[in-house]
Amino acid sequence: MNDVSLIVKVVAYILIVPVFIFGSYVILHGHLSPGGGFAGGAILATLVAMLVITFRDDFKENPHEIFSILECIGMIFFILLAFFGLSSSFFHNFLVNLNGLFGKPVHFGVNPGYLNTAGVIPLMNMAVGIEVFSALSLIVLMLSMRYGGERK
Amino acid sequence: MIDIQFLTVVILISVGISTLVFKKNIIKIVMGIEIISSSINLFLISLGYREGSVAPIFTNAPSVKMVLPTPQALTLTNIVIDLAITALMLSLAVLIYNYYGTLSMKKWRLVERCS
Amino acid sequence: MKMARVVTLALFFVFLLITSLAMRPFGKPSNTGMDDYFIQNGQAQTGSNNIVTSVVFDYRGMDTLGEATVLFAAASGVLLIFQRAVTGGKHE
Amino acid sequence: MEVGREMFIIEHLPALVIAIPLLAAFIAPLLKRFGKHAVSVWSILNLSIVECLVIVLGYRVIKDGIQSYAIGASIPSLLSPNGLPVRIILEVDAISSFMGLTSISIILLACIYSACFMKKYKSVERYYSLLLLMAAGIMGMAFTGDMFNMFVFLEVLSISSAGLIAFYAYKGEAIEAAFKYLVISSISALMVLFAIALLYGQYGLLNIAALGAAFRFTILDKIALALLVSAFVMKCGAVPLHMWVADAYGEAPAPISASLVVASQISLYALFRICFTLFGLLPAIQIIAWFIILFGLASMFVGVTMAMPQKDIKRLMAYHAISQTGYMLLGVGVGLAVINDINALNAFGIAAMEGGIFHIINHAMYKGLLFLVAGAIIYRTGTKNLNEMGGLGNRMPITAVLFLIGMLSITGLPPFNGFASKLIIYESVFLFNPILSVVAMIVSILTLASFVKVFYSAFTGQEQSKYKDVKEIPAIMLVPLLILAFLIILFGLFPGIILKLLVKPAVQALLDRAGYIGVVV
Repeated sequence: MNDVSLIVKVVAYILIVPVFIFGSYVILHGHLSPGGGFAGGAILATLVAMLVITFRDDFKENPHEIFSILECIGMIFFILLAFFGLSSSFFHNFLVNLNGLFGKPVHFGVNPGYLNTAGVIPLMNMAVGIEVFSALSLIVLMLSMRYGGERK
Repeated sequence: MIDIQFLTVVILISVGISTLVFKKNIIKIVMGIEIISSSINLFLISLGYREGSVAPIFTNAPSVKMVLPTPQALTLTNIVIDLAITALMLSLAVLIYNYYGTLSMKKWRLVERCS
Repeated sequence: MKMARVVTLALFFVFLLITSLAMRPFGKPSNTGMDDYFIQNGQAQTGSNNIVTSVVFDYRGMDTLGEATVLFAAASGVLLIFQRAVTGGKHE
Repeated sequence: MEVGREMFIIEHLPALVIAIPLLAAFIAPLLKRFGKHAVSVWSILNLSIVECLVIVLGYRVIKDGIQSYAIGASIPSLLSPNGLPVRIILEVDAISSFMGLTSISIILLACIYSACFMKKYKSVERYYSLLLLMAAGIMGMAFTGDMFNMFVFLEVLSISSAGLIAFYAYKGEAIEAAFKYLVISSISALMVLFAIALLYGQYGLLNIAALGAAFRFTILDKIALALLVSAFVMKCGAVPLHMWVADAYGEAPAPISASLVVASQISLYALFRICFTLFGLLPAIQIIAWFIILFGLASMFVGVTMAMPQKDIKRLMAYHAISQTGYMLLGVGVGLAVINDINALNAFGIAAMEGGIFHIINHAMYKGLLFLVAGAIIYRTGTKNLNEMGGLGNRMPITAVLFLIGMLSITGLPPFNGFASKLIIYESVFLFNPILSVVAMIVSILTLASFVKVFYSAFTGQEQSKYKDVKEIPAIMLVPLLILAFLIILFGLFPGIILKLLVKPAVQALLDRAGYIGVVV
């Protein structure tokens, strides 16, 4: 139907890795540089949109199952992080300034930005990144994989 | 003198509402709602600006005088909400085209028929 | 009928124009107590350099939870609609 | 350790009530591999847990005043670190726990009902997940004390109910109804957001109580008030923009119509919160009160007159939902109109508000019952058109009796709960302005007329050949109907208890503006 030429397919293969790295960089550095879970998740979703367009005929059936499970896992991880803070209050940042995982204390003022800071926020960024990535690719898949519903 | 930012917001909102009022095509209605929501995002961001300040990110920041962070957080939330609304509306538009063959609202069956 | 819509739209435009006239000047926010608190204590309390992310995820975490659920609801809505549209809804 | 765990849950109650439906909604789609009915059992279980938590929360609110909870603070009661409410604060007073209790009970009954109603369809995990998200959105809107948070939960509610309205996606009408609903919801949400931006631009605050304290009644506040009132009136289905109500309730599955009634009423609560707490002392509140009264009157009248010629049973009930919303707007609008002079307020203002708010819970119950009964008819006969039904009375006797209870209660006849709240509204509104009360009575009579038509065309009359083998609806679907009918009769026979227990503290909480603001500022 849409004869996607070989060049497009090869370029698509090449592009997968840089876009993935850039997307996860934006997600993981949400607390240091602009961006975060939402922007990074959207970047990764463009990856899926590109793959759907180029390899549309090779899909035997619509792979939305994997994305709906991934979406639920992302959201459950996010709300469980909020529940873990219940020792003091619902959305409490229980990892900050404890020198554990992401616990390095940060003082007021300009600093070059250390990755191991900001307690729960990087974990929440990852959870939201997974959720946004799978929600957007689910929507892209649903809108693009035409089912050919009967026309009245 | 009137601030050019708030004037642009007002013009964009009225453009968005006029597309909603006058257009019959579904995709144009979705575009109208998108215009209104982007103009409200512009309004939120322009409320948060402080003269001579930089973005509120302390990594290698040129100065410590910073812009207000809350409007940016509100705009972040609003952008994702409008993404969700547009996604749902466009998928409804796909199905409406599927059943009625046209995207214009003239052929809708749910008009108030008291027959 | 079209004239009535144009008139109401013009009224709404004037109604909005008043907001842009009456709003405070562009670059000078009036009470910034809350935002200065975020800028001063953002790094110490939440540890993140990006104050907007600390506001989004820590100070106003419920908004982001609500927003992620909005996206989850949209994706579920789209999935629900296309599944029903495909299977034709016969009592399968 | 037992007391520790007990106090632990009690201390985090307001946040748990919103978080548990969300967690359940995210887990629901994963239960597909545990069998076909795992999802419905899971959602019924979670909704009943939330119902118990809301009851405990309501008890605590009535016992020792407003409960507040700062989300994310090191101690839940650390509301404003340096005099300014920095975090999102959940503030639960009597009116929000009243609305929360009403909404969660109706959604729980709708979920029990849809466990059997949805058995025919294959993959319905996402349906239950969206229903739980609707519950979470309503709880969030009821309990939050933050303007922007209320906007976000309004969006969660709108998008999940839009997805549910389009459930019968193989029919073109349901897609239209969902599209219309989504356009109206997103426009009203954008107007709410524009008003929040106006208020934030001036005061730099987002908390309702802090905004209420920092008010200077500038021209921008009046514009923000106008935008907020029009947005929430649009969302609760009152007249000027009620076109979406008939389509949305008519085309959605029956349990969803019942929960949509409650979803519109939570926008009514938001309207009252805006008018009483945020803009309580504004001198222009009289004009707004008169607008609300006129919207109420128009909704009453237009709702009933549009319901007369309807052929589709659910569209007819949808129009009656519009007209009943008019009663609530009339009741509380009268209370708002006389909020400033104390003697008029004590004479009839508080009584009018009690009638309006008592009508909210009554309407939620009998409208829920009527929609579920309509769903039962459609479940058995498969048709929504009144002309094709006939003589179902002797085939489905229990459903007929239940429909009769709902019908008599919506028209406000003595032994049922509709009468209790409508009588209070008639008396108090008559003292304020006799014409309003006369219109309210006429509308009740017209409601009776249109429902008699429904009863005769659906349950009595000559029998249709097609529906010879129609049986009674299964037991699981009957349980919520019987519970609703029992509650209707209970509230009808003993209105005093419900008034004293639930409605009077709610009205006091709504009028007690200083108490609500004092918690935070």
